[in-house]
Amino acid sequence: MNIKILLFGRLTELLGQNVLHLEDMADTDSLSRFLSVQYPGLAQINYQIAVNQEIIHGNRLLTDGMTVALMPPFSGG
Amino acid sequence: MNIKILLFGRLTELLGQNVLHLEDMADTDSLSRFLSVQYPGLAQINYQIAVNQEIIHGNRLLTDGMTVALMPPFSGG
Amino acid sequence: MREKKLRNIFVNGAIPADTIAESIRKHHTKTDIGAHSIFLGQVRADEIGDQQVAGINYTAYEDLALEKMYEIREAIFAKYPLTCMHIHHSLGMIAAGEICLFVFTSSKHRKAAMEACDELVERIKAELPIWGQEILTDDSHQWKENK
Amino acid sequence: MREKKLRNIFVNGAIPADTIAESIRKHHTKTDIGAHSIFLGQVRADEIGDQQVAGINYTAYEDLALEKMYEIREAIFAKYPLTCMHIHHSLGMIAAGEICLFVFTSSKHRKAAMEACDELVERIKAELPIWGQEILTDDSHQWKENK
Repeated sequence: MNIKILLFGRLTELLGQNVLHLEDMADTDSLSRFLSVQYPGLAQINYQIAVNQEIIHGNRLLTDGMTVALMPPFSGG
Repeated sequence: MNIKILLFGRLTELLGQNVLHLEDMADTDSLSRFLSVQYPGLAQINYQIAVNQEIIHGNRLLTDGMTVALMPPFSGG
Repeated sequence: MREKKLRNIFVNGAIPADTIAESIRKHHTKTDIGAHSIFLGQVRADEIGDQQVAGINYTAYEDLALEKMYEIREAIFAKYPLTCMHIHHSLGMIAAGEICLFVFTSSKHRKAAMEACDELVERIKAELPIWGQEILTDDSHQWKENK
Repeated sequence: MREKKLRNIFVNGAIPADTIAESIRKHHTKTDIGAHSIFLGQVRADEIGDQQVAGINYTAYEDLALEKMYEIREAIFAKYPLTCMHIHHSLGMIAAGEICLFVFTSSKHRKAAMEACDELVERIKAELPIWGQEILTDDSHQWKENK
């Protein structure tokens, strides 16, 4: 099982990369918890999550090959 | 006594000219009445009046050298 | 007392796209601007019976229009925190598809530029002594009326 | 079923004034248009402490942004009687004074173009996954936040 994590904005700085690959993440809540432990600064940052290019609200089950994006507040325009 | 009358929009067509010079017009009401008799179509046209580049409401006394503009509804833009 | 400076807003003929580009380009040095709002009026080829509007011939009471525009400009600058305001209106014959009105406002944040631009367009149409004569494809004409 | 066509809104670098002029010029043949409304976002040289913003480096989640823009475009066309809608957003480094957002709406009568343009700008800023990193004059940076 492989989950691709896309990082944007200030999260690329905090995590030091644009893309992560993780294995054995059951759902998006587990993913968030896992990353908060690895990167303590993450808990202070408000971010939305998209799974396969769709913004989700609440928890979402993950399966092999899914792409998860972690998106801090937008600042386009 | 000479009063200069500026005509605009459809009034230039109705009166067949852009400028009129009239003598002995005591006030703008007299001017309007005089022109309505001369140009019967004028009564059907709604117009504002400016005296010396200021839009007036109601009657205004006229004195030598004044410029009166007769302005049908604006349609700029 | 501040001198009352009337600015000419009238241009003969249509407003070229290049004039608009040039006006935008001039604002690149004004780095306190964050937002520009632009309104362009374009002459429509409306169907009138079995004819079409080929163009609009604009005339104005220019002296009074510039006095009135001065008042409007002052009121809008007093009401909104604008950096810049530019207004151009065509006179003479403007063919269908061409630009006859160019309103350009700039401000630090977007709301001021947008609201000022909208209000300017409304006031220009309602308050400036300008008349449009619609010239039809058979060379007849009718006087335009603003809704 | 109608094909869902995603249009690219992203351009690399600043949006030149000439691109805006060219876009305006292309609409001269659309003689059912009476009004164009344009919004331009320009990068401000804000003061940050004793530094200034030299420019903004924009990145985006492009795939999701184009999906979202498709939704917004459909919603705006459904809500307002528009003739045309064009959106361009910069990616990469945009210097202070340059244009990073170009929103262009056209309609028969002015209200639709103006209101649609305003709503588009609001939705683009709130809903598109785009991030601006403000680069300061000492080469430090901070992440832009939309108000």
